Amino acid sequence: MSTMIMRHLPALLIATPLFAAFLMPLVGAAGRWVRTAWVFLGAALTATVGLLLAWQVFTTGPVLYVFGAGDPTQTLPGDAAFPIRIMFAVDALSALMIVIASCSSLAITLYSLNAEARQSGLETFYAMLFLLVTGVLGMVATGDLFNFFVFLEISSLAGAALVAYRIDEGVAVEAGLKYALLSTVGALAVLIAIGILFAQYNALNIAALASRLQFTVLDKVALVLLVVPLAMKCGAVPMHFWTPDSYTTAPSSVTAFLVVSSQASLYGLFRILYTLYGSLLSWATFGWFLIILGVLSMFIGVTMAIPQKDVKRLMAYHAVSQTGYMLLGVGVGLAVLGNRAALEEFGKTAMAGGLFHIFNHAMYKGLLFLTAGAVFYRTGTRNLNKLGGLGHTMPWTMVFFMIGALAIAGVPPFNGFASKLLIYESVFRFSPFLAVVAMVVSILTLASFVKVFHSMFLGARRAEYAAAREVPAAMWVGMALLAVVVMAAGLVPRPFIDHLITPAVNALCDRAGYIATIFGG
Amino acid sequence: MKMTKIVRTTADVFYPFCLAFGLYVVMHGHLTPGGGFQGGAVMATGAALLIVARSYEDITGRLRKGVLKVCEATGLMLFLLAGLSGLLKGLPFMANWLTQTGGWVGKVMEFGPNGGELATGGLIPLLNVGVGIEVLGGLSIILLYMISGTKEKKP
Amino acid sequence: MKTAVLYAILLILFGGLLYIVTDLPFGQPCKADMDEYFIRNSQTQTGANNVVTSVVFDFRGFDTLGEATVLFTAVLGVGMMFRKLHEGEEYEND
Amino acid sequence: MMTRLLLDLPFFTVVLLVVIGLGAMVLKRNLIKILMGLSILESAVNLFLVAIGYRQDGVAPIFTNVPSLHMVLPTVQALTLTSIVIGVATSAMMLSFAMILYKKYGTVDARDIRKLKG
Repeated sequence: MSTMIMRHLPALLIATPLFAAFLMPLVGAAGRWVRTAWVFLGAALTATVGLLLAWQVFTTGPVLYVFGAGDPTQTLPGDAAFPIRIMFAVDALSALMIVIASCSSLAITLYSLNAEARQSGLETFYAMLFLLVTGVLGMVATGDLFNFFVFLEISSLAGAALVAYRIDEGVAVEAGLKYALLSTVGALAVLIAIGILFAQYNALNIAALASRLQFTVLDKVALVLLVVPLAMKCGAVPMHFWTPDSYTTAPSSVTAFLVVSSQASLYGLFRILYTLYGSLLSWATFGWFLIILGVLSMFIGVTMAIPQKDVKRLMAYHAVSQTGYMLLGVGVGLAVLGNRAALEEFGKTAMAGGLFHIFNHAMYKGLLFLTAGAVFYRTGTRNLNKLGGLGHTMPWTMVFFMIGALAIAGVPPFNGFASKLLIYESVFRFSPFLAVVAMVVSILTLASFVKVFHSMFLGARRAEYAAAREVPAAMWVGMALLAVVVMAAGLVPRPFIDHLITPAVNALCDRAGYIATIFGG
Repeated sequence: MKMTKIVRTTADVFYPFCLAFGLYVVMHGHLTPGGGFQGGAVMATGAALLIVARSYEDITGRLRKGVLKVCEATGLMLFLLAGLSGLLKGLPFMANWLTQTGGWVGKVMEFGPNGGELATGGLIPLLNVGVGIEVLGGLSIILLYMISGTKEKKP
Repeated sequence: MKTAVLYAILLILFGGLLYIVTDLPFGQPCKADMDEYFIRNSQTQTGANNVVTSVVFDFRGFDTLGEATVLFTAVLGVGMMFRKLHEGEEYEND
Repeated sequence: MMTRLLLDLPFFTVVLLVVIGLGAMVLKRNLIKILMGLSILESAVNLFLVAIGYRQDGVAPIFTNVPSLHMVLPTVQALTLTSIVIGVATSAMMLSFAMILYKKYGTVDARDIRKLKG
């Protein structure tokens, strides 16, 4: 039994949350406690399967899973030299993303058990949450380009519906419509690119396409059509305008997972650039493309964040700004990918910083959004001018917020510092100016969060929030889970870097290795 | 808004035919053009016909959201469980382990044109039925919800 | 003024796409090995006469599960939009 | 050039539909018209996918009483099927969003529905 489960982990990774989601509308009719138990069970099982799969990848190497073949690891059919079926190709980079999605989905689901309990249509809400998790897990695990598109659509649609969940005012629906429109247009561009690639090479598998690619004019068009929508979905600056709206109006638990979903798009972007096109690209051009995107996101995100009055809107702009760090780190790596000496000297460190920042950002930004949700849960407002004095009544929330805020600002014992340090020191050797920009943005982030902390938690106790007390247990557990990860990755970053990040960096650089895994080299 | 009696009667008469034709398209998905999605959409057309011909209040008695939701979930579960059934045989997810085995859905096929044999395809007809039920339920629910949203309150 | 610029952009897009698309020959796919495999083996491996169905439900069956899930998501989303709110269920949006 | 365009007529149509769809999306202010533009764009993509799989004088890839074995490519048709269903799903959801917006704001003009800033 256990060997069978271990053998079919990639299939269970998708089947478990889907099973939970499909039965949710029926189970939801059976009463509140049954529903809660079902949600908890589904989330716990999904996270377990995800972590087991990641553990398998990190101990035994890339896991391949071919859907519908005679044997799940038989990538090529007996009588043809190319893959014909859909397959999951879970290498170390995918495993890193799966770890992020699993941890964060478990914490968020626990949190939402209390946080959303007062709302209507809960079985739909939880089914959608499971579908969003499914979409993200599928996006990061798949090795097939069209399958990637399908999961992208699942995550976009579920995300849009969840953004529009609070329909009473119409503002949420507006943000949801905006998100859905942009995602659909982006997904259609991706589909055209898939069509162009298929027309020339008659393949849909990423490895098969990568081995056949010749970089004609049409391939360049396809590259643009793949990169631009994914950069938009991850919230990089010239196309970031949907992020503040969606992140603000969505319920807080959903916002925390939308961050992970936009990072799955970031994963797609890196996969396309490094694995699909890889050595055909001119490194410097695309490296600088990512770097400029990153610097713009960092700087514009933080300057837009500072004057905001709505705490979630402020955090949303900070999310844009932090995405810039990831793009900067990985972009520096891409820019020197052709230069072996520079790659070993600082390129890989920069990429490690970028990827570690993805992990850290999902944890601390999730935590920050959850604390914002907790404050909203007890006070009913997100307006910084109205809030104040909550430190007296909600001490734990204050502690969690402080952990998240110090982490995002890159203050030493927290995880944000660990990844930002890697980025600073490696980027400095590439271009000192960029490192200085990164540090300045970090200082501005700190200033902004000090202001938020001050106006939310400090000051005299306010009469209108006298009834506010500490959040219920499940919300506390959800936030504590993320806070523990933030602290752990900050206090002892070495094991995280050695066992999670470095394999992922090596997997990302090794295009030939990825192709050879599937073609049985 | 209610249509005239002629329209309502015609819709009632055509409704079973829509369902029957949709079922035909679903069942012959592996032989002729069509399949679960197309057949399901044809069946949902029957529901659309009823909805157009009658008012929303009249129709809720015949098309119940609860029943349609069960339809949808059943179809999806059928699909998912059929996919998972391969795991028990040691095959991967979505493996078509019933085909070419000589059973009642697995008549052995050779390459080349033929007249079409219903008892082929292994899991494919089962998956078609699952998707057909799901699409029937899903599209009808969407229509019902949208009609309920357009319903105007009498002043 | 803004409209004129948009029209100009659309015209340029039209010309550019037309230029790009002439690289793709119509009626003669550049390469068809995977599809030849499907046509050759659909009957012997999946038993289905309809090659498209055999691709949709067998060779790429996992995509179809995803597609059914998308439809399910949309149904839930529509249901979510038209749900009845609880008494006094409202949120501040300022 | 002209003969090339005539030979490539389906691709020409695809480009035309893409431009019409995008044009409707950026030039129109009515939400329903924007969604119609999106639908046209979807149709363009579906047409593109089917068109790249066409082979001169090919028949549909179905073996039931087939006259010849020179068949068009089946994979793209399967992809189109998937993309059509996804298109139906997204349209349904976005139309319901538009209906709710109309209920809340009393208009479907995109200029009047800008409660969100930035």
